[in-house]
Amino acid sequence: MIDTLATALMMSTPLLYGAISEMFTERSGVMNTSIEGAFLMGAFGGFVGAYISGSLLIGFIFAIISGVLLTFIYGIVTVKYKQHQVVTGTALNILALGLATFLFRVIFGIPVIPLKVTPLQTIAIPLLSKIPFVGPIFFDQNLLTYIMYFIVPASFYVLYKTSYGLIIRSTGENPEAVDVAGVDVNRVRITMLLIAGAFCGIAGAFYSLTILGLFTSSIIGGRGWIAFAICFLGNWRPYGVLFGALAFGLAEAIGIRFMVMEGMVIPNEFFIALPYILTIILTITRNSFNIPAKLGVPYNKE
Amino acid sequence: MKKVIELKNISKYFAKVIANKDVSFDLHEGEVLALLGENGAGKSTIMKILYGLYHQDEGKILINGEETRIDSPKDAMKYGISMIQQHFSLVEAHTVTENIILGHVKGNIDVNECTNKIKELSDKYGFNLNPNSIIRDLSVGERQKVEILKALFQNTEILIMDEPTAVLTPQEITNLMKFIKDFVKGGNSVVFISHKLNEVMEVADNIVIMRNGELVGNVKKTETDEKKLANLMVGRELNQTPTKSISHVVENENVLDMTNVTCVDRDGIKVLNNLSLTVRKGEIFGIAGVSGNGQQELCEAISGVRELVDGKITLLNEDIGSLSVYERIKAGIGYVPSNRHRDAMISDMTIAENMFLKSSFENKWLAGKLIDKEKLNSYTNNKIRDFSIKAHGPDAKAGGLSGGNQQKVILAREVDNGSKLIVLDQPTRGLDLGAINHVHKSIVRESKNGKGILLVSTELSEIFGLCDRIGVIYQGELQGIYSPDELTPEKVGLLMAGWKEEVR
Amino acid sequence: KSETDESDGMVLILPGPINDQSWNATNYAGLVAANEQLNTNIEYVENVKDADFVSTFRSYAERGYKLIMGAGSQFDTAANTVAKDYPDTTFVMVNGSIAEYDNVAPIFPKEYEASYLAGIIAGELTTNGKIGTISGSINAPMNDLLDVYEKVAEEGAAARGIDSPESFRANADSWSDVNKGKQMTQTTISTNNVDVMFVYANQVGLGAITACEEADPQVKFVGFSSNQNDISEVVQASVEFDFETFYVWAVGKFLDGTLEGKKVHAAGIKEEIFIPVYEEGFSQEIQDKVTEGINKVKNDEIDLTEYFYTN
Amino acid sequence: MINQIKTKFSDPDFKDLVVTNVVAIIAGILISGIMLLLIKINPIEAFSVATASVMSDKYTFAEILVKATPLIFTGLAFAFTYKANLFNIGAQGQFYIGTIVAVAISLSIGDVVPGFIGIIVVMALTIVAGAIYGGLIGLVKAKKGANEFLISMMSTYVAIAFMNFLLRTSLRETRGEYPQTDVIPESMRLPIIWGGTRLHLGFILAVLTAVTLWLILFKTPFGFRVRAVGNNASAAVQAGINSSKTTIITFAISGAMGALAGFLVVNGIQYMVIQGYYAEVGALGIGIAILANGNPIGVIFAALLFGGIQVIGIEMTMRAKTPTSFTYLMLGCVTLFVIISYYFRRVMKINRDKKKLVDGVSK
Ligand SMILES: Nc1ncnc2c1ncn2[C@@H]1O[C@H](COP(=O)(O)OP(=O)(O)OP(=O)(O)O)[C@@H](O)[C@H]1O
Ligand SMILES: Nc1ncnc2c1ncn2[C@@H]1O[C@H](COP(=O)(O)OP(=O)(O)OP(=O)(O)O)[C@@H](O)[C@H]1O
Ligand SMILES: [Mg+2]
Ligand SMILES: [Mg+2]
Repeated sequence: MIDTLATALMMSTPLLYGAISEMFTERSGVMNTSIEGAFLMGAFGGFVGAYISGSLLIGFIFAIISGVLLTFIYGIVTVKYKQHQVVTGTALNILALGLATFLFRVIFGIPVIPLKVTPLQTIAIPLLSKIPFVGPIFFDQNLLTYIMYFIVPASFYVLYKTSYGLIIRSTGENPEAVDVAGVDVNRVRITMLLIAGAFCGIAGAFYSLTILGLFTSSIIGGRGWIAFAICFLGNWRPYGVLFGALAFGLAEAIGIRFMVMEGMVIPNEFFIALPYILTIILTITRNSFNIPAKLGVPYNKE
Repeated sequence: MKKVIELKNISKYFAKVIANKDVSFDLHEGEVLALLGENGAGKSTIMKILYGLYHQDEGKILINGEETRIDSPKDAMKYGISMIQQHFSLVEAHTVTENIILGHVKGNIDVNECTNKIKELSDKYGFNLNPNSIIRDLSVGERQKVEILKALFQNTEILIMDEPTAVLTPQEITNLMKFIKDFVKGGNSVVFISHKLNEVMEVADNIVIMRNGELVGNVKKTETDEKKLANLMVGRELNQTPTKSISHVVENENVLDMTNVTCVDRDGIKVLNNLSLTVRKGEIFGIAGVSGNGQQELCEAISGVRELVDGKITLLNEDIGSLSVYERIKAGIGYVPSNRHRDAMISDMTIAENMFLKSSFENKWLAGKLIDKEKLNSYTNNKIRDFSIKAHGPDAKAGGLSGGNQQKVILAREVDNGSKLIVLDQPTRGLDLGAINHVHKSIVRESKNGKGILLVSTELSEIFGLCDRIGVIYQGELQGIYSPDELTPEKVGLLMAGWKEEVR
Repeated sequence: KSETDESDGMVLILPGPINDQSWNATNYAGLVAANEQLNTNIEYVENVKDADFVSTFRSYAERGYKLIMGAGSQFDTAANTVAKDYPDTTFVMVNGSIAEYDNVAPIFPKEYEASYLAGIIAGELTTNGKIGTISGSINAPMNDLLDVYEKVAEEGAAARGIDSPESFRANADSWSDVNKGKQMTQTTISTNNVDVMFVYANQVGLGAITACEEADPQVKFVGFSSNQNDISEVVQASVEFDFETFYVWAVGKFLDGTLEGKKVHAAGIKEEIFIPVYEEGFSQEIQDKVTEGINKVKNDEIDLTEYFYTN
Repeated sequence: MINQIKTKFSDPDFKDLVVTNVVAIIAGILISGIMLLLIKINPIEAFSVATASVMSDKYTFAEILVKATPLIFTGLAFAFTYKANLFNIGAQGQFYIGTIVAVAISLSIGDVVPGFIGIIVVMALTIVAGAIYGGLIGLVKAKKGANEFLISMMSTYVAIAFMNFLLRTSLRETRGEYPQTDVIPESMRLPIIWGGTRLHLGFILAVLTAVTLWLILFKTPFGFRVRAVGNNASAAVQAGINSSKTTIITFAISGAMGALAGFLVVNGIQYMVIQGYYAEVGALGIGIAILANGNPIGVIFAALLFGGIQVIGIEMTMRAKTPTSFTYLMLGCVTLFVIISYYFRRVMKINRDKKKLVDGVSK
């Protein structure tokens, strides 16, 4: 039980990084539909960096660079060139898959035994981790999960209590108002995308450098899209996103628990599909939407 | 007087239009400069260039005598220039305060401090705004005030107002004029864009007139009059607005009969309350009132977009209350909605396709199973000619037309759709004199053809000039139905504000 | 028939990348060994998608290749579809079990013999008799090899006096989702208290090894199909499929004409294609038990098919 | 015909479209080709070996058309909603639904019903299934205002799980080894239209479908309404167009296209369902629709291009030992450059218009 919850929390970490970054970009009016590719680039870049340098820190820096590179291209094409976001994302996701797999071959050739790095370890926080029940769940985690605890309140603060947060929110609702107020709309959007690239890079590297310590081309396997969906589920609000990420993390942890239980009556495909079905149901049943009014619409001045 | 801004030989080309050609004029300290011109004359464009939203293709801008590059609104703000856009640029989901401070505060937001500051500012100009209201709950008049406060919040010296009165009530217009006069007293300057001659004559010191992107006049108010301005603006002599006197015979047969109609909005609040009226054949029935009092809902109840919760609507004695929009179109109801961009046309489609929009179900356009393109085009060409729509042909994108011409396209279509009844909601809002004239003539012509016309307008002169009977609407109810000679503008003003005669 | 001069060509078709550190890499190694030892020039094509099986087979057959091998029984259907049109080409499916035509000669490693050895090791390694397995997918050969593994391990544990040993089997339904491999293993360990893991699911196994490493106390992992001892300290022994020998055996049979068609050619411990490999310092006693097992099979002293639950 | 093409080319917009697309495609292939140098493969050699092989062998050449067939349908699936400003990115899921229905029906009626009728029945049922699965997305979009992009994406994952479940249970092959189905009987297979290749009747069907959809979209009142709802739903409602209905029908048609792709794969190419095969057919359909600017006729050509790239990619892996990821690299680069070319086309058009305008003034 405690294990499952701790695992759930750990599993929700990369989802949260991805979803929060998606929330910020979408608040500014752009969907980051290259999110799956950015995750993969992060996982790939992170592994390469860490393997070659032997340092996880450098790995994560590489991951950030790789993610940012992809969202930068995405930003240029969708924000500056104003091309359709879903379509551009599709192209970049295919490209990222080709690129990561191809470059892995270029860099490492055909290794005989699997390449591994030592993954990021958990750090039990003294005292706190000894609290019964709560301790082992919350305070025996890795650094990135600890950072996650702060990301949500920090996002809330930035979004609602700072002038830049106001600009971000306004950019997604009515970019013209932002433009007229003397703020460069496209710059805001591209900035959000670059930050998202960094977050997604870390999220992707979480799989290769924290959970596993290795890289394969199927390592992300749709989890970027889950983060994307969580942003919708969370109704574009920081705490909503937190709830969504935890829900998906929990679903994944419980699903796996069912898979290893013998004599289970429910087919495991059901659990695999469950988060998606849940997203669909919630999207349909929720009656008040907080979707940014100009989400997905490029800003055309002339 | 000192020149603060000099525009020199500015030209601006959009892909398909010359928006400005070789435009030069100056703005002086402490002056109200009116920019007058028809729809599409290039008024907004030249001011957007000054405000840094567009960049000129040719020409230069001098500020305080020095040549200056303005690349973005940020640059413009540095020189104390603010601009209130023709269409509100407010974030509907946010509060008044958030809209006003957007982009103008740094770091953390101290909401209380900002709110107080805005409250002060608002009180100073007698605006009576609650800084914590959400924009989407505000009336258009209030939104206009928010736009003005946005400018004032940044210590503006040069305030550009792009058609600020288009959506205001007479009372609100009077207040705005007063504000402008106060504002320039301190040495500030205002550019006031409009095509309402009376307002221009009231408030301006100097008047710049544009036509087709070019400057056609730059005159002092004291040296001109409305007639001269009108001729400059349109480039030809204007007909008088047609009035009832040159009108027509109203027959005694009811086209439209609404009895005790009640409608509610999303939240279940009554937006039409027990409203009854009749429109007879050949009659122009006017609805006067401050906008937002149920006019749009009234029109939608007739067109079928809005459901009735109670009451009855008949068209030529047939109950249409339960018919769909499509069936009502087929029954002969034409409707020109007030928000034409949103509700009446498809900007990305051609004029011909927009003509086809409401009659796509009709077999007359079919050759076999496919659309008869030739027939549609020749029909559209006729309309372009009849309504003197400025466009290069039926295949021109509707979105590329100026506002007035878009309205003509819609009118041309609805005149044919509305074979029995035409409902017009603010048909001349934002239009220039030439276009207004054209619309008015069309309305009168159609009523002469025996159609019933329901004309909703906030423009009293329009109502008085055209209508056979007038209903005044207030909070979803009719305050009474009058013939024009029973009413004075003062009395209408009172009725619009909610006063009701005791017995009638 | 074909303009190109490739009538002596031989090719191996692989469903995944040759650097997958698993099934495809093993087969690729087999090919390299055959080329070296038999002086052949077998080509390979990697990462062939399910959708392209037929056209890839056909494309080589059309060009007159005399031997077309496919690494995996998923090629069975495609090979038999194409084979009837190209009687001069021999189709050899590794792991295959369908041979409808005279020119189809699947070769089949008796994986259950390998898992028998793995089962012996697991039976000796476990301290609490809780034995965990994860499969990449469920099919008949997989069931067989897991049946043998579990029974043998349980017997071994029982023989060491462990009370009612138990096996826990789970199916990952994936051969590539590393992440899932790790999560499932973690859960198996924590819910069932398993102390020896055995995973036959390619990359999924890599995730499982990570989970065993991170478990506290660490869980032992019996390597399978390739030598996984170097991946982690939790893997002390592996049963390696010696595909080099297997390939040399099969290609050799093909070259000397003894690889008849319409027949499945099975190989196993007797052909020496399953090799136990140990880390330095691994218990000699266990090693001896494994050797004993090998000899039992070689001398036909044991019928492993009796361990199948369903027969 | 030639004159028609000539007059088309005299339209600068059309010329731009062709020229920029060609440049984008070449640029995409070139850039990915350069990457080959990283693994010490000579791209020119690799390409020419592969191309020569495609050209010299009619079977391989026909594979381009074979590969293009399902892609035409998934391309149409996206294009049809795209023109309506809707986004059905669930073609992958609809494709799988199509394969499941096609294989299940083919297997169960294959020996009972005569082939010709059987195939028609299978096709009809696949269309119905796809139309329902796609139409449901339209339904929640229309009635609940749900984001169709998200819903269609999620629906794909649900379809995959559903397919995996069936492949593990009731549809699993008789010998029970792999998550794949049995092979459908010969009588249920679409006839081959080019002897010695795998090219089947489905290709003709795909072309005819594309032409039909083009007629519907641009020449019929219904198609007009579809585009009207897409462009401005509010105006469409005021015009008496039932926008919910139109959205639902549009999605249903789109879903049927996706499912038809599945039908063609099962009854025309693979004769069975294999877990997770054709995993990119949906995403590639999006790229194809974009390359074609949503025009159903253009979809045919774009699908042929993508089919060609895939076949060349396969030949390159076989002949020049390029890794398979190289095909994705090519497809990704080409699609990306095609998308970017939209931007440059627009810039070119604006500049041209401006120039015309300014020239007109100075005259
Ligand atoms: N962003 C744009 N792209 C293309 N054409 C434009 C654009 N903005 C304006 N135009 C065109 O430039 C011309 C001048 O437009 P502008 O908005 O300046 O007119 P205006 O005088 O403000 O008219 P109105 O009274 O209708 O507001 C019009 O023909 C208009 O269609
Ligand atoms: N949690 C919050 N903290 C501070 N301000 C908030 C918070 N939630 C909403 N607001 C502000 O209150 C106003 C109410 O807006 P609205 O009712 O549209 O909120 P919303 O759309 O539900 O929230 P959001 O601002 O997240 O879109 C907004 O301007 C928003 O900035
Ligand atoms: Mg909101
Ligand atoms: Mg204007």
